[in-house]
Parts: sequence; structure tokens; C-alpha cells
Amino acid sequence: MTDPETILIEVLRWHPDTPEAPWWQSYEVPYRADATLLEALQTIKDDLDGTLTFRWSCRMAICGSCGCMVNGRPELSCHLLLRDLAPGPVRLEPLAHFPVIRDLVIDQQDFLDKLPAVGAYLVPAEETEAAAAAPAAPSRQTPAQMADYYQYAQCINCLLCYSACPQYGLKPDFLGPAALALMARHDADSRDHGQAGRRAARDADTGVWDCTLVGHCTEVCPQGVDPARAINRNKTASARDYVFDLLLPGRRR
Amino acid sequence: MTPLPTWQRGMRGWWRRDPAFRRYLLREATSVAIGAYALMLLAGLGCLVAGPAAWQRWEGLILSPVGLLLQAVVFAAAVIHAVSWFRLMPLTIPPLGRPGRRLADGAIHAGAWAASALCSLGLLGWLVYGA
Amino acid sequence: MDCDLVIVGGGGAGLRAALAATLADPGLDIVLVSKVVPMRSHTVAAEGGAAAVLRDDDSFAQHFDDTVSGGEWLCDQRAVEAFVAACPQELIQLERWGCPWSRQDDGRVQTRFFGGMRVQRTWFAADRTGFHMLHTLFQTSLRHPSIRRHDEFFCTDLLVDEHGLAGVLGVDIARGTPVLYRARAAVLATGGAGRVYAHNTNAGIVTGEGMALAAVHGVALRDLEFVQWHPTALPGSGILITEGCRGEGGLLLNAEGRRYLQDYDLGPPDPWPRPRAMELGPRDRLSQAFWHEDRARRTVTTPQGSAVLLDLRHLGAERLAERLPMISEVARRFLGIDPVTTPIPVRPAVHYTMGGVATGLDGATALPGLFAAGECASTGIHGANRLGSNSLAELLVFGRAAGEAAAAWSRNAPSAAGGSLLREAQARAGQAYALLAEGHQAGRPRVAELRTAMHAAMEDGVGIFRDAEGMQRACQALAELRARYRAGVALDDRSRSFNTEWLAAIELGHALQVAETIAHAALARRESRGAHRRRDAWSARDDANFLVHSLAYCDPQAAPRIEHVPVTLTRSAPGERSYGGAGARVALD
Amino acid sequence: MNARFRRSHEPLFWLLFGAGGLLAALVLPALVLFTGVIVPVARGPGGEGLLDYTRVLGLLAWPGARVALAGSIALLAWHAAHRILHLCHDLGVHAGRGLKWSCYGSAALVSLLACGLVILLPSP
Ligand SMILES: Cc1cc2nc3c(=O)[nH]c(=O)nc-3n(C[C@H](O)[C@H](O)[C@H](O)COP(=O)(O)OP(=O)(O)OC[C@H]3O[C@@H](n4cnc5c(N)ncnc54)[C@H](O)[C@@H]3O)c2cc1C
Ligand code: SF4
Ligand code: F3S
Ligand code: FES
Repeated sequence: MTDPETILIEVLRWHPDTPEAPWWQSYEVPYRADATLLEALQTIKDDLDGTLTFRWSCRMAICGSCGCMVNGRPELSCHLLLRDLAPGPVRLEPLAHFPVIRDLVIDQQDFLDKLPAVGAYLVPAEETEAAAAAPAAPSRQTPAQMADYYQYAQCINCLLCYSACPQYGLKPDFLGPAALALMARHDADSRDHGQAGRRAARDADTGVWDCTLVGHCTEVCPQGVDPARAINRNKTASARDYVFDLLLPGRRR
Repeated sequence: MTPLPTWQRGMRGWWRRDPAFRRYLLREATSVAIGAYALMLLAGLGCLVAGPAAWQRWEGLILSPVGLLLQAVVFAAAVIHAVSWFRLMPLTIPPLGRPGRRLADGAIHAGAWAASALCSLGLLGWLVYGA
Repeated sequence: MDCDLVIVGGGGAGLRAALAATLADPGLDIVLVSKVVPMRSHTVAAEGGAAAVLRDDDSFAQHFDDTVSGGEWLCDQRAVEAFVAACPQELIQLERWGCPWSRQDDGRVQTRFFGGMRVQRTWFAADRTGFHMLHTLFQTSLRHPSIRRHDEFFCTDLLVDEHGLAGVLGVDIARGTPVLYRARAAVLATGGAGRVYAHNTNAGIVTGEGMALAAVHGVALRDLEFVQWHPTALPGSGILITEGCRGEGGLLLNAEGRRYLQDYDLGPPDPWPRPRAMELGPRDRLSQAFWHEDRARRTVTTPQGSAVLLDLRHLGAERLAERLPMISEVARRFLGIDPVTTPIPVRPAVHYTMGGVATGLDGATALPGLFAAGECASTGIHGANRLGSNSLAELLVFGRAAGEAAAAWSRNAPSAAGGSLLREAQARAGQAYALLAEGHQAGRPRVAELRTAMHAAMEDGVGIFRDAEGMQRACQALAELRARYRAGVALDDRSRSFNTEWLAAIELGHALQVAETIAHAALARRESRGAHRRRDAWSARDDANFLVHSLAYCDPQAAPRIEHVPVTLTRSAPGERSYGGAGARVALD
Repeated sequence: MNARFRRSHEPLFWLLFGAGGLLAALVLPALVLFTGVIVPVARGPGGEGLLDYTRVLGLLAWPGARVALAGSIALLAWHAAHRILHLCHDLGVHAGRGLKWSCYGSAALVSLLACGLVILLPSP
């Protein structure tokens, strides 16, 4: 098969100045087998249509900026090669389930607000100011202990998993795969002392319980984070606590 | 600050987007067949209490073409259910074993299927040769 | 909007500064403004690691010596002393905040070799060190509600009155509306300027605004002529293949399969490892060696340009998976090759700007109330060539220092200015909006057109090797480009909402300023040192005349004015900068 | 951060759902195989079947078997009720109070009936 000269890229566009009328626009872009989809978008922006709007930054699949729906599946545009999309056409839409700000740019505020809500940070042991200000030596953590959370710590917050999760689409309050994976990441860190503070978010309807184990989050994750596992293991833990609290009143709360 | 004007797309027909979603719905739908089977068993239990005549009517019903067709559907659903249940099992149970030597997913799968085979054989043995 | 302290930039330096400021003074109202959500900042892409003395066979003196000789004695030695002493503390702090540093079997932090470092001094988190550091800092910042984040707000200008800094002007990107932050203290942490070159390892946002923002208000830019080429980037895209590869034992081969670095005073070619030798030499030397190999046609040809080969095969699949997983994935995905079985083609690409906004040890600039930290700043620790892994450590050390100093400053500063400031703000914001309003006029160049021309001028005149003629050509071309830019650029997009074409045009204005400054500072340095290599009459180092920092003062309408000031020396007199055979062999553990 | 979250009672239903699901995965295929295939195929020489009234009562003479039967019916019902409820929600039927009550209510009813009936079972 000889390489095509060009490839057709169709983009679902929307602009707040004409809110009633999203439209599909097609661009014919020069084809190079080893160009990424992001590079194709940049070519459009630079040479064909400066109004096409999308986010990008690192162009190496680590900053999490460039997610969009590619032929119906959430992907990082910098991580897809045209050779894998040929002969086209390629249909691009903004990440599903998020409000659209413009073209391929979605509003990620909801996710950013959920990060503090799940306690997505490590709570170190000593909280006295002097000790926190001048720790003397790194604490120890064996590679085996690291293995228990390391996978969850690889999340680049690209939000592909949210676009893959119909439960998030149906229930926007659901804390969602990445946030809950980050909750599990910190819970499982041997250096962390913040588990108690994360319980309430975990145990709520909008916590692990809104997940019905669709599992597509894990399938689309470009970093192998496996949020489905993080959430559903925490269901077991949450249920265990529920039963204990029921049987032993006064145990908590 | 004024709220940001955005476009919110709906969820209508979301399962059309990806075959994975349809597989998911199929998995969930097995519950309908399983529920139907539970009702069938409950009815049988009721007939058993009601006496031999009622029981025979029930037996006739489940062995009728309609009854057999229903059970064929239930059987398919039960198999789909079992396969997906065991496949997802490692995601739902807390990590087993000690740090650094966690039980691999494959071991959990194997264990689950072995347990299933054992229980099934035990049950069939009892149903066929019991009493 | 009023606040006590504005931090411009949500990368490693900006987040560390914000944390330091709020820990120093929890009552402070801090706004962290960033044109991208913090975890999209360029720090996220750093791979190899961060340097700090940890091992028993290491010492501050050795870290100091490596850094100063690595920077070819252009380092400010007082700054280096303070820096090396503060590094361990900072990396330990990050560990406390949750950074998953790679570990030894017994749970202690693991370190690796890096170019130009004689000891295994580089802490790393697999090959995603910057990613883990940035996320750790970002997540820790979530614990401090006194840090108010303004994500996706773009700073366009600073406001200055007779007391010094009076505020920062920005644009709310999503809405396209102007914002004025009235504050007496600001920290610039906007990162480097690698994107003024075509072939670079940097993220798209690394366009040098912070430097230009300060320069417009008379703050000097120091040592901008020193631009680092990283020797191992992918041809074409410029995606970085970390120095950690060589730290783990990777070899560089030319088209003939020879470890060609032995031909450039970096040998002998031991099996491995000899610190500060061969593949573990400093970046300037390695990139220059490539340049010679390329001219001698001993490079391999790829569809995206010539390259040498980075051979990792002997490390084996297991070690690659453990220590260099991201690199392995990058090679597979973007090149379709498996480093376990095939060497990776690499070539130099612009990577880092050693120079930046001139600051003191506490990040203070010449403008009262304005501080700078991170890659946009020049504390003077890198000299003429930065050693790999000193930068991530620098973000923390000087990010913290700047945050604390700015917090203290804002407490004692005069209160915010009044109405005249508002008028000034409106006038300045007007400039940015004029770009938008006039963008439709015919005959103007597109942003991409000017950007491409800027790239061409820089690659042509201010490359790995330079000469007077080429640099003059670049100065000329950039002056013309700036004039064309001032006359206006064409924009397809004249709406306000999330107008990235407009923002790119603003970025381009700043980038052109920085590019022109680089070219002029380079032209003015009539010697060769570190990353600044000349092929003309000034191909040798000249300590008598050029053991000096360059200071560039920018002019919105004209070429920058370059001055030179002496370098601060404390302990180390300029000496021979030798790599290769001089370094002793060590046993790996 | 905790004020925004109220504890869910989902664990109760989820545990019942899970128990039913596990049970179904372990033995349901075999059980259906029995009622749907083995029973019709395996007729004895005198036409006697595996599901003859007295034989079944005999099998259920052991109290453990009765508990198991009632328990199984109940758990399968809970399993189904839980999933059907979520399925309705997934398909866009709003899972309000009413739907919830009717799903879990039916499961509870089935459980009650099953328990009552096994108690009423005559001994062989
Ligand atoms: C590929 C790569 C690998 C590297 N690996 C290493 C390594 O292994 N070890 C090492 O020590 N160093 C490494 N470096 C260098 C190091 O990563 C950078 O020097 C460092 O991350 C710069 O951090 P920063 O905080 O100064 O800026 P950045 O992380 O670039 O952050 C800049 C911030 O400023 C914001 N900003 C910029 N302009 C504006 C504006 N106008 N308005 C509002 N906000 C603005 C951006 O949004 C961003 O948040 C590497 C660099 C690259 C390119
Ligand atoms: S879990 Fe995976 S898909 Fe989801 S945000 Fe993180 S990296 Fe992206
Ligand atoms: S796709 Fe959604 S429902 Fe759960 S397993 Fe993943 S979060
Ligand atoms: S551009 Fe950073 S993930 Fe794609």
C-alpha cells in the first residue's frame, strides 16, 4: 500500500458566540506516516485555520493536555501516529462528558475541584512545624512497599478515563476514576497518615459507590493506572468499614 | 465572575459510542435472566409446598419448549456472568499476600475457576446421586 | 483584584515558591497564576533526576567543583555554595511530601550518575522525575487554601510605580477578559525560552515570556548567550531521550559503530563507568562532538535528519523496564523500535537556557518587589553550561528562597497604588487587545510565518557553533522580524474566548525579544566558553577579558544593550576544564 | 472537606449483590444445566425423573439443603434487583426513590417468601 498524500481530519467545533450551532469542519492535511495527530492539528492551526482551538504542551504524553475523542475513543492526540489512523477520515470531538469551552477545549474545573476533595495529597507523619520545616533524612520505603501504590501514582490527569466512564457522564458529581485512583495512591503509600481524612469521600455515594465497574476507564488510560481496580478495591474496604461500624457502634463518627 | 459559557452534550444513546459499553450493558443485563431464574425456583418451591399436583405442573412448565428456551437464555447469561465476574474479580478484592509478593491476577483467576468447577461438580453430584 | 503576592508560573519553581511563601506566612493571600494548569507545566517533562549530595562518598565540595568546572568558571561561586548546601534539604522535603524517589532494596533513596558529575548524585523517580516532583508539589499545594490558583490565566505585563512592582496584568484565557492583580510582590517562575529555536526538547509553552516581562521594565537579562543543546533528542520532534540513559550505561555510537566521544578528549572508552568521561561527559562537549561527526558525515541518516545511535541494548530488558520505562515507551511509540534490540537514533536539540532574569540569592531582581526563580531566572549557578539534574534541584532551592523573600517583602511593602495604576493598567492591556482588534488587516504576516523565520534565524546564526558573521546575520534578521511584528500580525481568530492564536501572537512578541537578546549577547562575547562556541577568531576561552557575566538591557524599539560585569569567585580559581581520562573509575553499586 | 459527603448505604445492597453474584458465578451454570438439560435427558427406565416429587423432598430433607435453597433464591434475587436498578439508571430511566423501593422491595419479598416456603415444606 502506498502512503496517501493527505489525510482528512474532521473536527466537531463549537464557539460560545454561536452557542446553538456546533458544526463539523473538515481539513485536508498533508500525510506523513510518523507524524502525530497533534502535529496534524498544529499544521491546521499554523497554515490553514488559526481559529481551530485545542490544548497541548509537552507533545510527549506526559502533561495530559491534549486529550480528545478520536473516532469515538478518548485519546491523547500527541500519542497517536497518523500511520495508525490512515487512511482516515479521522473524526475528532472534545472529550466526552465535559462541558465544552470551545472546539476541542473542555472545562476541567470539575476535576480540579475534586482533587482536594478526595485528599489527593500525602499527609506526612510529623506535623509539628519544626520537624516539617527541616526533615533530617529521607524516610525509608522499600521497592516492595512502593509497588503497592506506584501504578496509581502514574496518573497524568489527562481525564481520558472520565470521558470513558458513562457513570461520570450520567452523574457529574461522581468523583470519578482518576481522583479515586489518586485517593487510593495516597492511602496505599506507607508514608501516608491521611487515610482517615479520605474516608468520607470514599464512602459517599459520589465516592466509590457511583462506579458500576464499567471498566472502560482502565482500558483507555494511557499510563496503565487502572483506576477501575483502585475504585473497586476501595469498595470492598468501604463495605468492610460499613459493616464494622454497624456492628460496633461508636467505632467511628 | 460570570459563569463560563459552555456547551454541555447529553448522554442520549451513549452505549452506541463504543462496543465496550454494549459489552458492559450485556453483562448487566444478565441479571434479568438470573432474576427470572430465581423467580422460577421460587415458584417451584411454592409448588413443592402446595403438593405433588402443583409440583408436576411446575415440572411440566420448565420442561416445556418455552421453559427450556428460557433456561437456554439463563444458561447463556449465567456463563457470561461467570466469565465477566471472575475476570473482574482481582479488581475487587483487596491485595492478597505481602508487599512485594502480591498474588498475581492470573492466580486469582485460576483459583476462582477451580472453585467454580469444584462447587459445580459437588452440586451436580448431589443433585444426581444424592438421596 | 488585590492580593499580597502573585506568583507567575505553576511549574516546579512557582509551586515551590508558593508553598514556601504560605509556610513562611500562612496569613498571606497568594495568587498562583499560570497559563496552563500547573501539572501541564514543562517541569512535568523532566526525566533524568535532581542532584543533591546524599552518599557517603560525596561532599558539598565535590558538587561545588563539578558544577563550577561544568559551567567553565562562569558560575557565581557564592550562589553555587549556597545551592549545593541547600539541595539535600529540599529533596528530602519533597520526599516527605510524597515524591516516589526510586529506592534501593533496603528502602534508602537510590542515586544515579549524570553527565559531568563525579559521584552518583542524581536522585531520580524512574525516568519521570520531573513528573513526580511536579505532581508532588501540586498535590501538596492543594493542602493550602491560602494559595488561590488562577489556572489558564496568561500574564501579559507587569505594572510598576515609584515604589517598585505594583501589580501584574493578565488575561483570563477562557473568557478573554483582562485581569489586574494589584500586589506589591511577584515571583516570576515562567520557565525557559527553548521554543525560540526550531529543534528543541521543550514543551510548547516554553516561550520565554517571564524574561521579556521583566526586561521590558529595565531588569537585566544575564548570560542569555548560553543556550544548552541536549545531545540526545529524537530527530524531528526533539523529544528528549534522557541523560539518565547514559547514566545507566548507555553508549553513543556513530555510523561506523565507534564510540566517537573518545576522539574528542573524552576517552578512554572504558567498558563503563568512568564518571565525567565519554558518555558521562557534559552536554556542551557532547553536542559539539556531534556537530563535528555530522560534518565529517559519520552520522546515520533518518527521515528527520542526521543522527548518532544511543545503544541501550546491553542493559537488558529488565533494567530498561525498571529504570527507563518511559524512554522505552517513547522509542516504541514514536520510532517503532524496541531499545532492547535496537539502538535509538538521537541528535542534539535546544534544551535549556542557562541565562535569565538576573537575581540575587533570594531571587530578588533589580526591580523592588519583583522576584524570579527557576529556569527564567539566572542566579548564576549554571555558568556557561548547566549540568544535568542541577536544574530540578535549582527550582526547589531558589523557588523556596524567592517565595520566602517575596513573602517577607510583601509584608513590609507600601500599600497598593491607587487610580493612576488603574489607568496605566488599562493603557497596557490595551496594547494586547489592539493586536486582537487589528488582526484582520490585510498583508500582515501570520504568527507561524514570523515564528518560522525566527527559528531559522536562530538555528542559522546562534547554533551549537557560532561565528561573528552568522550572529550578525541573526541580529539583523531578528531586528527586522521585530519591526514586522510591531507593524502587526494577521489573526484568523478575533474572538475572545480561548483565543490561542492571539496568545501565540503575544508569546511571539516576547520570544522575539528574547531571541534578539540571545543573539546580541552571543555576538558580544568574543571568546568560547561552555555552550558558547565560536569558530572564528574567538574560538578559545579568554579569562582575562571574558570571565564576566553579560547583562542585557532591552529596549522595546531598538536592539538590546549589552554590558559585562565580573563573576564572583570564592574558592575555585579558573582552571583547565578536563573530562575523560582524568576521572577515576568507580565500581557501580 | 468532609461536610460535602454523606455516607452511602450502598454497601449493604452491594454486599448482597456481590454474594449473589459470586454464588451465580460459582454454581448457576451447573444448576441450569441440571434443570434444563440433565433432568429432561436423564429419565430412568421406568420413566422416573430426577425431579420427581418425593425425590426432591428427599433431597431437601436435610435442613442444610433447605437453608441453601432459600438462601440461593434470595441472593440471586438481590443480585438481580441491584443490577436491574442500575441498568435502569444506565438506560436513562431515572432511578428515583420509587424505582429503588420497588427493586429492593421485590428482592426482600422474594427472600421472605423463600424463607417462609422452606419452613412450610413437608417432610418426605
Ligand atoms: C525534556 C526535558 C527534560 C529535563 N530533564 C531534566 C532533568 O532530568 N534534570 C534537571 O535538573 N532538569 C531537567 N530539565 C530542565 C528542567 O525541567 C527545567 O529547567 C525546569 O522544569 C523549569 O521549571 P520552571 O518551574 O522554571 O518552569 P516550567 O516548569 O516551565 O513552568 C513555567 C510555568 O510558567 C507558566 N507561564 C509561563 N509564561 C506564563 C505567562 N505569560 N503567564 C502565566 N503563566 C506563565 C507556565 O504556565 C508554567 O506553569 C529538563 C528539561 C526538559 C526540556
Ligand atoms: S487515570 Fe489514566 S486516563 Fe485517567 S487521568 Fe489518570 S492517566 Fe489519564
Ligand atoms: S469506567 Fe467508570 S464506572 Fe467505574 S470502573 Fe471505571 S469508573
Ligand atoms: S501534549 Fe502533553 S500529553 Fe499530549
